[in-house]
Amino acid sequence: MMLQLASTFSQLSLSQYLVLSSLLFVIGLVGFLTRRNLIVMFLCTELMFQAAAIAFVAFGRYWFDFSGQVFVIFILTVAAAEAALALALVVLLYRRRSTLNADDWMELCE
Amino acid sequence: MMTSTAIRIAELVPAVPPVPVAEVVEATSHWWAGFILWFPLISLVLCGLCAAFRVRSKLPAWITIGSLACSFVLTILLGNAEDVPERILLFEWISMEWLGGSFVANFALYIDSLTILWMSFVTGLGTLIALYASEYMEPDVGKGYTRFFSGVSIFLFAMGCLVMGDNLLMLYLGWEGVGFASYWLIGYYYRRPEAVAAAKKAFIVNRIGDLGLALAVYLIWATFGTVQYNELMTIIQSGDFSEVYEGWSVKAIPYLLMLAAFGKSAQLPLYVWLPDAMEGPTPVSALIHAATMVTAGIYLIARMYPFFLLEPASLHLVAWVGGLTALLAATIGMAQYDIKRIFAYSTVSQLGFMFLGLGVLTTYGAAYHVFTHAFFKAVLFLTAGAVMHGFAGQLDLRKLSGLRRMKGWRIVAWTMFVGCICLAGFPFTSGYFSKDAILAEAFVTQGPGFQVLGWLAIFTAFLTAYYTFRVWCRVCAGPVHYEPGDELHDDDHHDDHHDDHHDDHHGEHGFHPHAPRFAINFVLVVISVGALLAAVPYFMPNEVEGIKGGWVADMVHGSSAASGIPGHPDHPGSLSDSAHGDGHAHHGTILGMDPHSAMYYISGVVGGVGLLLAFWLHLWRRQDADRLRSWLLSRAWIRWLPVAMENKWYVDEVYHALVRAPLWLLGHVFHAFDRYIVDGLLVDGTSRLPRLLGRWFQPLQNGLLQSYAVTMAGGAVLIVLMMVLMMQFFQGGAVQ
Amino acid sequence: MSWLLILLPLAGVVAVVLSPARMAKIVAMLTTLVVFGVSIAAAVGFDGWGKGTWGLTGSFDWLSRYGIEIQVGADSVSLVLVLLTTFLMPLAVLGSFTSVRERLREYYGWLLGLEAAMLGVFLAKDLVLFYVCFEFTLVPMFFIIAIYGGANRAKASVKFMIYTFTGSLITLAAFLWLAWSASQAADGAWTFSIAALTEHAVSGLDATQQGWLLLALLIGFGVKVPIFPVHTWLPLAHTEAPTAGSVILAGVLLKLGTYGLYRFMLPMCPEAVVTWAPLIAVLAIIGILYGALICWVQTDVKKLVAYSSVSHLGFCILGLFALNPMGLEGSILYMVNHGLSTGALFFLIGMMYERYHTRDMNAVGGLAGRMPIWACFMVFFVLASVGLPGLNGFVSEFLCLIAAFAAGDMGAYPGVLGPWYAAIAALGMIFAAMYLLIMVGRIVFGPEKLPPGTPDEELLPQDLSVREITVLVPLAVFCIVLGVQPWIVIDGTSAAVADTLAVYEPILGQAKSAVQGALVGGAP
Amino acid sequence: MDGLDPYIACLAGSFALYLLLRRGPLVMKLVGALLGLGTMGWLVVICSEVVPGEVDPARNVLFLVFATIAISAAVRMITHSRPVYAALYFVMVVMSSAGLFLLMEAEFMAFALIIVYAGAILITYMFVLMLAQQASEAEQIDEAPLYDRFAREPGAAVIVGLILAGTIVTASTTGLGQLPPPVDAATVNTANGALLEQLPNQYRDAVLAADPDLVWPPEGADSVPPIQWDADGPYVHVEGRDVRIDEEFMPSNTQHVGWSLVASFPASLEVAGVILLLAMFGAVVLARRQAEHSEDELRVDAGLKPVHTIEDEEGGA
Repeated sequence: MMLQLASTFSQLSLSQYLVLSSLLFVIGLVGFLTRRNLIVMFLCTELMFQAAAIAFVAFGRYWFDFSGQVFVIFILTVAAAEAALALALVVLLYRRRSTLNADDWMELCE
Repeated sequence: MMTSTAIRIAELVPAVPPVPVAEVVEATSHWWAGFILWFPLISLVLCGLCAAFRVRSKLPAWITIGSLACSFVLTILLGNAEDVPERILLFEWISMEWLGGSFVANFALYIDSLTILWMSFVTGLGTLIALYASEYMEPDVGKGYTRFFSGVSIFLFAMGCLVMGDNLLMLYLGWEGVGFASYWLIGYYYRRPEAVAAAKKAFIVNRIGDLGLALAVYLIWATFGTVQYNELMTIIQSGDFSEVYEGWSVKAIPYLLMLAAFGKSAQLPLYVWLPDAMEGPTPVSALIHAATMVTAGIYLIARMYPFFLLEPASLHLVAWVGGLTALLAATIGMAQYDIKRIFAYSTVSQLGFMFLGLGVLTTYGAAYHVFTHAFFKAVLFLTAGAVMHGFAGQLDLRKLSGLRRMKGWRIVAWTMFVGCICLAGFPFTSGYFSKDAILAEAFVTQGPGFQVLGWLAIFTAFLTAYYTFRVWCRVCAGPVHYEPGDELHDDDHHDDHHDDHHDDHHGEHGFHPHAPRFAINFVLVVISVGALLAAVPYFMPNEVEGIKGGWVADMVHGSSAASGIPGHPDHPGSLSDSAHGDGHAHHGTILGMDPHSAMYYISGVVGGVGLLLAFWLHLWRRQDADRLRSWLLSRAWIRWLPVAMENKWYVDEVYHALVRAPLWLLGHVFHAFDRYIVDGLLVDGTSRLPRLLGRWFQPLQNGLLQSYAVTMAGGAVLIVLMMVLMMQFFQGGAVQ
Repeated sequence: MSWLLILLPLAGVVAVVLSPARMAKIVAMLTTLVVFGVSIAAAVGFDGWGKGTWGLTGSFDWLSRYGIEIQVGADSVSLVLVLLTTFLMPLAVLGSFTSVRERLREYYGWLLGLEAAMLGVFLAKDLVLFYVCFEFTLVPMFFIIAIYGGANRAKASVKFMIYTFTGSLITLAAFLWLAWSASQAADGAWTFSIAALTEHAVSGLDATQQGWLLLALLIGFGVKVPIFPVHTWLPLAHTEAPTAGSVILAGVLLKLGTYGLYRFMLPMCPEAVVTWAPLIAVLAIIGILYGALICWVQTDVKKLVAYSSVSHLGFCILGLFALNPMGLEGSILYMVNHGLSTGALFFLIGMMYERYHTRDMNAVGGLAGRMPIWACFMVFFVLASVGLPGLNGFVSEFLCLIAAFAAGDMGAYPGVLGPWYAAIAALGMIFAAMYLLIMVGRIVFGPEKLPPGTPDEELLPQDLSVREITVLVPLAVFCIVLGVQPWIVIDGTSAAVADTLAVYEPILGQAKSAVQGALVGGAP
Repeated sequence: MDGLDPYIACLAGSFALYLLLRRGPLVMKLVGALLGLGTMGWLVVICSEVVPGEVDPARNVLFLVFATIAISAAVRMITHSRPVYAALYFVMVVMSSAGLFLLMEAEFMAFALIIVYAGAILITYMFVLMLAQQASEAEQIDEAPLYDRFAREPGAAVIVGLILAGTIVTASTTGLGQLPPPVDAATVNTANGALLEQLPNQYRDAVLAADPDLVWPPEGADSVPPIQWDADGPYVHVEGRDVRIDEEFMPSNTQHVGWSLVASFPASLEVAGVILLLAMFGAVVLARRQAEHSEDELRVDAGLKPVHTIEDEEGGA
């Protein structure tokens, strides 16, 4: 018998979650590459984090290994830290140019 | 002293065990000889301290005079010591040994009679001239005074190393050292561009000679495996060297040494620096550029005489270069107006005589002429200096006259007279005997065209007498008349307020020449007496049998130059190949007489005629000189002669066009080449290749954040794809 | 002790970075002095003087799987260069007290880091440490030039970096190939020890392989030296670097190249060296004359001295490839002497620049009256550089030339050069006198000329301060000491040099002693 | 043809995404949306065809619902022209993934996600968005800025995404055959028991709840007796008899996570704390410097004298 787990978690379930995760990740990536708004770009990275988190949890569930969830905690940490710093930088940039358009920052060109 | 030096030294060397030579022949009884060198060095250090503490008195002069006097006394003491030659090790300098060879060049002294002869007049005249300079340089007290005397100290130290050194490297040290001292002192009035240029020229031209010396040292070491005199002479004696470098090195050595000697002693083609060197203070001209340093070339050849005897053709060249230089310089000297320059050209000319002497196989004659010349030329320069000092830098002989009759100037006038008759070779003066020793030998020794050379030399002697007395008659005799000069050595005075005695001869109303005071007069008298007495050694009996020429000949005989003394058993007698080895069998004659006795008459007459010509043209009927000059200038066929003479035969210009300008141009060409070809084309061109490559990818670097992101993500994704595909292909069994 | 020498400057970097900005120079000064003291102690305690042995060794495993064991140690030659480095560093720090005014901590930090790297190069006994330090010297120097340099510093620093880096990458390739080849020979056992690789290179490589090795080493080290066609980074870098940077660049960094040639090329590929030495010597001679003639037409004093390095180091190379004891000794002495005299010249030019803000000979001149002490030092070091006997430059130049002269089929030494090489190179002596005296004649002597815009009379710059004199006096003292007592270096390194040359004996044969055998007393 | 199915599905999905992203008529977007939904369905089919295993139908329905919401919200997030809406859609993604976490019995993470992500981080984003959009939205109140309305180079991005999606989807469907099978009950039980042994209080409560008379922990024993399993469930052999333990005392999911966090990753936990602290410092420093600067700029703009005078700077330079 299986205690504490309401249902089984087969390879099929895992693959479903993984496909979902990869789709979310790809959507996040495409969003990052296509949106010009700096903040939305960061949101897209958060989306990619989210996708990774789902994959982590799914694998953790598959193997009954809670490191997966622990890593999600770390993902949350990094996401929070990133949000704090990145948003501060965005604010900084916005003050200079009054725009959130990533294409307006071309000084790295040569 | 019947045996040659080399053999004597060989006896001192034990056959076994083979220990480094420096430790073998080491004399300790005269350890104090090193102080002949150390005293000038101490003086240099003390002068430096004076400069550091800003001493505003004549202290540096007295320090220098004192230490030079000590050196002189030590030299005399050393000369009286019996057991010369000897070697005294001071400290190790460059000393290397390895399997199969060694290079030893220590800071050691080699004392023989030639050394003593040279050092005695170097230190003696050095002391006296320093005393003279203590007054002469008076206006510069507190400014350049210490600089001047430290320069003198450096010079004496370097000259000591040159003369007393035990090996060629030591000689080289002194050689360059005197060159530097000369540079330092010529450029003493560093505010004047001419002085700086002259100093630079002197150093660089001398460097060309130094190159010869350096190459000679390399070659000597490579050939003989040593640079120490005693070992070299031993090897030459043994004759065991002919195979190295297929024999050509032994033939090449004398020519390289000659180049060095010609540079230092201002001979063709390297004499050009000496006249310009007169930009320095006059005591410097007297000490360095007349009496001592410029004779270093003579010393070098005398010291290395055995090398020259191995290649007789080199001595022909020495003789001819010396003779031609003498003539050329005399012709230029005739046409100059600046007293110091006239004396400078006469120095070049007299040095030419000395080389002639070396070339015609009389080291004795050359050395004797060096000795006498040191005195009388020093007197001449010092009197010129006194005049310059008193007349605010006036040196143009057309603007000075009748010094003899002016109060306070009599000593100057008559000491200059003494110098002039010696230089002119007037009978029974010192210059007469020393010059005759050379001239006669030119007729005695057989060599290519030596007869002609002899006659040329006699003609030069006539010119010498003429231009010497031209100066004296113009400056010292005749009616009193003078114009002040532009005060050469006081360039930096205008910003000084305390120089009160100086202001009065700058005054607009009336110029008062200020006559020399005690120190200058004293030194002038002492040296001119010395110049007269320099004839005395000629009459001293010879200690060595079979040679003539008195004390100086004895001194030369005790050294490696001994085989250049007529009458010495090793003297080749003749340099022409046919007569080689036959001794005096082909003794030349002049007008059917023995050359030596004939020369007394010829030379006396020539000197007298030249003197009379000078008196006629420049004292009794000065207008005739002007008339002669305008006559010469108005005749097209002869006009080039005086013009060329006055312009020093355009030698400087020729050098400029042939050497300096091409090199300068080459420098610019190289610079452009470096900048545009090496750096521009090759280096930057190479670096442009990656840049071109980069241009293909440049559109990616558009500065747009997201296009970088696309690239990056695309790259990463491709890598992932590749990995997955590889896993599928290589571990295909696991995939359904 | 070696570790201490390398780590102390690094500790100094930390200390400098942590200290307040105004204390940075003091901390840096103390650090460099302590390092100098330690190096003196190391030299005193070193027992390899006059012997070919290594001392001050130490090691730790890094990547033992690939035989990468960091080994340090010094033989007499490297210790001499260590001493030169540690001696110049305090002076460089002291010399930049007033010339560098901003980003002090960074500046002194880079200087100390540079010192650590340079000492690492000289103290390395294995290729990895050597190469890492060799490359790491570029980084601090790059920043020193790029941040504190002159007007054209950006170009200069980039060129310096890329040029030397490219060269040494080729050397790295050669090193790796050599290590690989050694591991093949030893059945897969890797080692990077210099001694082991040298042994392998001599015994395990044929002449062609040695030739390729030589070429790769020549490119890397030749750029650093620099040898003639690859020298163009040097004038630019020297000119644009700040004073202390130029001093270190000329004093030590160039010596990394010659040291590399001595340490690697000579012992590793003897057969190839014998084949190619004439060519390298020709390049050196071209460098001597070409550099000298270019110096002649310079108007920028600093550039002139920079080009003079090209010229001077030609003598050094010539001495190395004479392949005999005198040449090698002369070359080692030359490394030291060039560091002293050219370093001092850069200091002096820096001092002038600090006062008049120009280095143009046409704009400034006749400073002797205004700055007599400076003028004295200038003349002194110019003479040392020209090679006046009695000062240091002469001995080394002389030994290099005479060694090249005597090395040849007919000469006293077996060798591949000969009289003509030395005779033509010796022309460089004349040219050196020409360009340096022209420089002295214009900026030191002659009528006084100040650059336009120089402030009023009262504000005019003064003569050297006590601090500046303190910088110059030790250099001058060592110039004299090495001029009259060169045996300090010669005797100390003679055995090491003999060891280095031992591999050449089978190829070239022994020194001819025919003439020397006839020496006085029947000699050895 | 089987191996290529996932790729083709991804191609279709990518095309759908492209249609949604590009500027075009509404119809095409509708087509895209439908195509996308279809693709999702196809992918589910592919999964069930290719991957072995059973799924609980009820849970599967819930999964499909949450997954559809998540993906739709995500797509809407990257296509919506108003950043605020995008953020709100992201909240929706977070919510639905929390639901998915619940389906995977990761209750703690589900709620942590809602609290931290939706509650904290997203709110920060909203703040910044409002701060930043203020000025521009005052001018064009109902028009988003141009750069928000159009995707840039959707083609390239979608191609990149296509390759990635194809790769990962293929790997996560066909590639799972290489994985070991899922955990069996015994392993889970052992893990649960092992954790319970580490929790003394809970263990005691569990034992005493079954048999209040027992002396616990047993006297004279160095360690607590291990939990054993038989067909009826866990029991402990103590004082010569078996004591059954109620399953409600078995460690919960949250306890597992907590234990894992502090027992297996203590250092990482510390580092995470430091990262957060530094991020806070960083944000403060960045914001502070900017505030000073802008204050001066504002003053200069307003014609006032700046606090940090320009003369200072000139004097310094």
